[in-house]
Amino acid sequence: MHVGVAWFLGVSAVLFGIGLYGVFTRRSPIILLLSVEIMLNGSNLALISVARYWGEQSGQVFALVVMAVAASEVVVGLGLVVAMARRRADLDVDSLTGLRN
Amino acid sequence: MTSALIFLPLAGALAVAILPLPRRLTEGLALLVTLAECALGAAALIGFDAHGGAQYVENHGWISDFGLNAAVRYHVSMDGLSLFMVLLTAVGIAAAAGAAVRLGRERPRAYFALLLVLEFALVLLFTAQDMVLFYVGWEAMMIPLYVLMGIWGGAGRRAATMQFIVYTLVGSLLMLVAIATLGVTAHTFDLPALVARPHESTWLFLAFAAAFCIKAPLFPLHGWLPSAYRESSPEVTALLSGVISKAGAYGLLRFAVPLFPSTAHDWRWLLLGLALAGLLYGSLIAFRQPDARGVMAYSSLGQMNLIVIGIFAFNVNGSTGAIFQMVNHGVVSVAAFLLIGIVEARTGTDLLASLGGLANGRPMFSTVFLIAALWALAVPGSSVFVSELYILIGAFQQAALLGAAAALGMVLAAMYMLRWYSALAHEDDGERVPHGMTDLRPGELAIAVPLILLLLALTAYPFGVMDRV
Amino acid sequence: MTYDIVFVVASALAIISALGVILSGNPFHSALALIGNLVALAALYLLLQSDFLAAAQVIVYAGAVMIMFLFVIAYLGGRATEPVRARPWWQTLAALAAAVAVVVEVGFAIEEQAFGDGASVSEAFGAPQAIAASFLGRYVLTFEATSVLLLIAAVGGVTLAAHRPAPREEGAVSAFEIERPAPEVSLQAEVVDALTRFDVVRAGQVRDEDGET
Amino acid sequence: MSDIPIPISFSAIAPEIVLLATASVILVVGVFLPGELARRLSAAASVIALGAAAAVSATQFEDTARYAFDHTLRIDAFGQGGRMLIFVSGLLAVCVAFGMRDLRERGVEYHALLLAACAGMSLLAVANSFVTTFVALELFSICLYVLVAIETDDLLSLEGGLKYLIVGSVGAAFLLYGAALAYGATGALEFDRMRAALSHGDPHGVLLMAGIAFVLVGLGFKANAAPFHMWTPDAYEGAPTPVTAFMSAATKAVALVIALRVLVTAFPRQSDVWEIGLAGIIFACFIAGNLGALRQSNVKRLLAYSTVAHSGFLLTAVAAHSALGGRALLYYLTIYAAMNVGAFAIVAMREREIGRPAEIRDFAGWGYRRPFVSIAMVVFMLSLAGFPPTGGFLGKLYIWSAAVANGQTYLAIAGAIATVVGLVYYLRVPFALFDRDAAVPAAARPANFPLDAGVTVVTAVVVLGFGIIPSPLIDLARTASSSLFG
Repeated sequence: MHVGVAWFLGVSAVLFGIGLYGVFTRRSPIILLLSVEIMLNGSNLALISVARYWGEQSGQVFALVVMAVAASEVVVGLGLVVAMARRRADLDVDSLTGLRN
Repeated sequence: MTSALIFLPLAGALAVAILPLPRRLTEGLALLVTLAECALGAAALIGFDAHGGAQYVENHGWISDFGLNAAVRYHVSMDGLSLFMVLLTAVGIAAAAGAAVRLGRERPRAYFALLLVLEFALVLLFTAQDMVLFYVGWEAMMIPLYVLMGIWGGAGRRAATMQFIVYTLVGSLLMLVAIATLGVTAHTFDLPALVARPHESTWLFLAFAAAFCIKAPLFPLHGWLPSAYRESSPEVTALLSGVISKAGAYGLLRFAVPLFPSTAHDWRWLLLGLALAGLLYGSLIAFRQPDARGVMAYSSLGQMNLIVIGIFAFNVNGSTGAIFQMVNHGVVSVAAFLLIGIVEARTGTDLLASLGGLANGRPMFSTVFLIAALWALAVPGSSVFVSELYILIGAFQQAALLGAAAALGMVLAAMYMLRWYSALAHEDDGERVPHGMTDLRPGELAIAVPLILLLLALTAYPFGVMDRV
Repeated sequence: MTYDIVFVVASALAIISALGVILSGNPFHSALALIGNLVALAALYLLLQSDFLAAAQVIVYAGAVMIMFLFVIAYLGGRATEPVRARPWWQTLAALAAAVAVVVEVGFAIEEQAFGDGASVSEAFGAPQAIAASFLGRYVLTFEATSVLLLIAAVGGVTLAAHRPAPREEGAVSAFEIERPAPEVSLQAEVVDALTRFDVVRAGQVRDEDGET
Repeated sequence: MSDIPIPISFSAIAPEIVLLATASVILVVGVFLPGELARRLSAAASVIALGAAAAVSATQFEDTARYAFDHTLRIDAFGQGGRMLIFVSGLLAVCVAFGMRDLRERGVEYHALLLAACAGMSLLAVANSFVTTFVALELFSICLYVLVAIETDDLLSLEGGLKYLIVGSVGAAFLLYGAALAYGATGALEFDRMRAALSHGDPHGVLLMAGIAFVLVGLGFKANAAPFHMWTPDAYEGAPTPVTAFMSAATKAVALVIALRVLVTAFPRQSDVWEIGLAGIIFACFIAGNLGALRQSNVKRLLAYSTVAHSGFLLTAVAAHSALGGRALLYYLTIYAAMNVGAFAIVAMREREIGRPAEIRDFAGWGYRRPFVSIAMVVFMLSLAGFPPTGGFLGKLYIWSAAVANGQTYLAIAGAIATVVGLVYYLRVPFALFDRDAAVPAAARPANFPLDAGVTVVTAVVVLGFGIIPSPLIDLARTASSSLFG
């Protein structure tokens, strides 16, 4: 067996899929944010393995940028969660039914 | 000239809407504009060269490059067909405005402005020689109509309006796609240029035909008609039946057939069959209607289908008769619906069972109604008789059976119109007819008499129209 | 050979910990599992000669971002725990189908794509110097934009989470504190709802704020 | 590897610099000023900055296309057109927000975030690399997440923000993964270099196809295209109405601009495949948007679903991927932005009068009390529904022409059917406005919003003016579109 870029990409796809499944099935905003992190990490793995494959730096830079972006998303997301927690006890995406017709 | 005819009503509409005049002056201004439009139309008729083809041409750039070098142009002109449709519009709107003044509409500034916008759109679509321009008029006509129907209509106005909108827009938007397709493939939206190179495309033809047949309406696309005719105010119903339905027939004559002559010819039997069915169906149903508007509504359906038969008979007699019948029926149905409106204003109903005896001691009423009814049933000697005869001859030339069946429609028309007239005018006074109800007043006569005179003029000199188309 | 073993171990760890994140009922455990996932990924990055990224992953991600998560989870306490109401089975099935579709699609694509051995790279590849050169050269604009992004996120986080006593006048009502009409529920609405949205309870279920059902 | 220093082109990012500098100044100065004064000053500064940014873009509009920052940006008239659209939408959003008392405490943050969002969108409009695309996309998205939730006293606003954030992040992850796959297939992240790498050999590699599909999904989330639109109604309803107005106009514009740019710059040879994918999305937009809108009673939600349906029309122009399609896209985007901002501005006015979210029935009879505003609303609704002589009509005709010219008549027909369904819900608003039977509602609060009225007038003039005299706008759109297609 030779572990080439295809294997890394395969792992990245599995991670992305797991994250996607989590986003679809879970309801706590915290877990949803964590699931999104898994999706981003899967993408990052793909970027980095491709960068290695092509011997090209861009992918690594891109991956670093993604880390910063993910951190920003988390900051805002957690800020929202905290703001909501201040105003109501229940944190469940599904019970956020104020916005429904 | 054409532009003046188009934009005079629009300018009038703006003036009426903006100037904060009291009711009387607003009404007077609106009426003045409609009459001025009639005068302009008459001037155009006088200056019209019977053998000159398209006249009063104006052709300017509008949208320089609409993609693939297909420019949209402000290209308007009038040939005989356009001219008489414009005249019909001018007369119809003037009569409707007069009736509206007589009946007193709430919020007159908005009402009359919308009527004038409607006139603008109608004149635009009857004179447009560019397909996009035509479509603009075609759709712009609908906006004031929706509002007039949806705000000033009767109790069921909302559902009726929505039904009307959805029906008509299905056809219109398919036509818009067809227009886009034609324009993009032919690199022009100019009607004469497009007609010069006939197309063959089944679906394009059907898209155009659908739009026009819904508006006409061709059986069985008339689902919107009964409620729209019943829920609108009488003026609007008069316009719907008298003028706007003609826009559908006009579209068939001007676009659907000339653009796709061979396709239209191939499909003629479908349309003829449907039109024949519509003629008989409308005539039969008209017989069973309990209200005066219902009778006229289905009569109108039958007449429009007769016109479609004339168009798709594909011969000179048929189309000449169809065009003449468009003019005749326009005037007749405007008159009839406005008269019904007058009755409704007096009695508050148009149920035939509650009415009757209008002729008792009311000679004007009786006379005017009788003339309208006689013309509507195409009494021999009337202008309507002439035009229907032409259509029948055309139908016979196409197929004897078709002509025979269409003639049956005429017989039915005579029967239901007589029922209509006798239910309204004869017998004793109906329960809803107020005791001592007055005869037509001068203001009402001022609306009715010109229309009657027009019918007599058409009868006396039918070739005034038929030579020019 | 060592390379292969490390790969297998690290990717197995990454996948298992990822599953742990989404399957655990306790957000605290989920967050810890994500840290495991991040570390395992860092190992994979090392295999890909991306040393700097591996370090950044551990320090920034596992070190800082996850700490923030843990703080918030601790702050929320029991409220962060997910309520037990289960999603309808078909939603779970749909989610599974979507996830599997993604994996299969990409897997198929990888299978089809004839990847070679990959470029041979020098020692400098992935070194901090190289990354820095990229960041200050070709990607200088990206670098600046990212820094703005972080600043904005900070401003946003403060804006949202900063405690602010409601500064309204007496008796004034917030523009949106109102009774909302009960939703009209119809079969068509139900079906449309089910087809077009996945993140909501079905209409007619608990509307907890007004206590309506 | 081009690690040598590259020239920094300040002119390429001048609008972004103006906006971000202003945002920073606002944030710093705002700390020292009392709330109301800070809000007023920051609003004024934002208007000036957005105006200046739009002016800068306008001066660069006719310039020849060029790359900047080593091909991470492509400065061309197409991007400048998108930028101007964004800046003007932002400017109008500032004006709409000015009368909002509830924003008083958050005035500084609101304006700073709005400016930053505009900067991010502006960057996205000229992005030529997936790196720039992703960063710019996230930059404006994060601003919008906060802006949606900025009414932190209001749970609906927070809810909308949270849902938007989660779904938006998923969308971004899809875009990112798609970019990674395309990168794997080509070895480049810049659009033009991708095309160069793909210029020979089999254009339909499966890895590349998967990448394009993921990119489309990711952009679909941002363009609120179905079936990725589920955040739209919640975010639109929860957000303060000026933010909704801005999102509906600018986010949509920039998402479609970048979608067209990616597809035609990087993947022109794959057009046969993504045309089909787009067609599927377009059908989904028509179905989901129309069915959703039909059952709404809240005006903002109705308009939210209407934007989903409109994504179908706009994507039809993208699917045509021709210079004509680009022109039609920019033309319709301009009209679309105007009519949405105008409609939302009117919704904001009514909300302020009644102090709660506006249902359609809250507009019943309103036309008799505020006739001019109501007539403007009718104009917007007619334009959304596609009636002449509004710009909405010409935009649809234009887009359909592009679709027909590209041999996609079926998309035009689907659009026609969708338009008919759209009428049913668009016309409910005019019907309500001029409902004869409704009691004319009394104002709960004195309502006099000169700025809103100004926005309404301007947008109505745009919608009607470019419907009647479209040539100037079409000429601009042609310049912009040809710069993309060269």
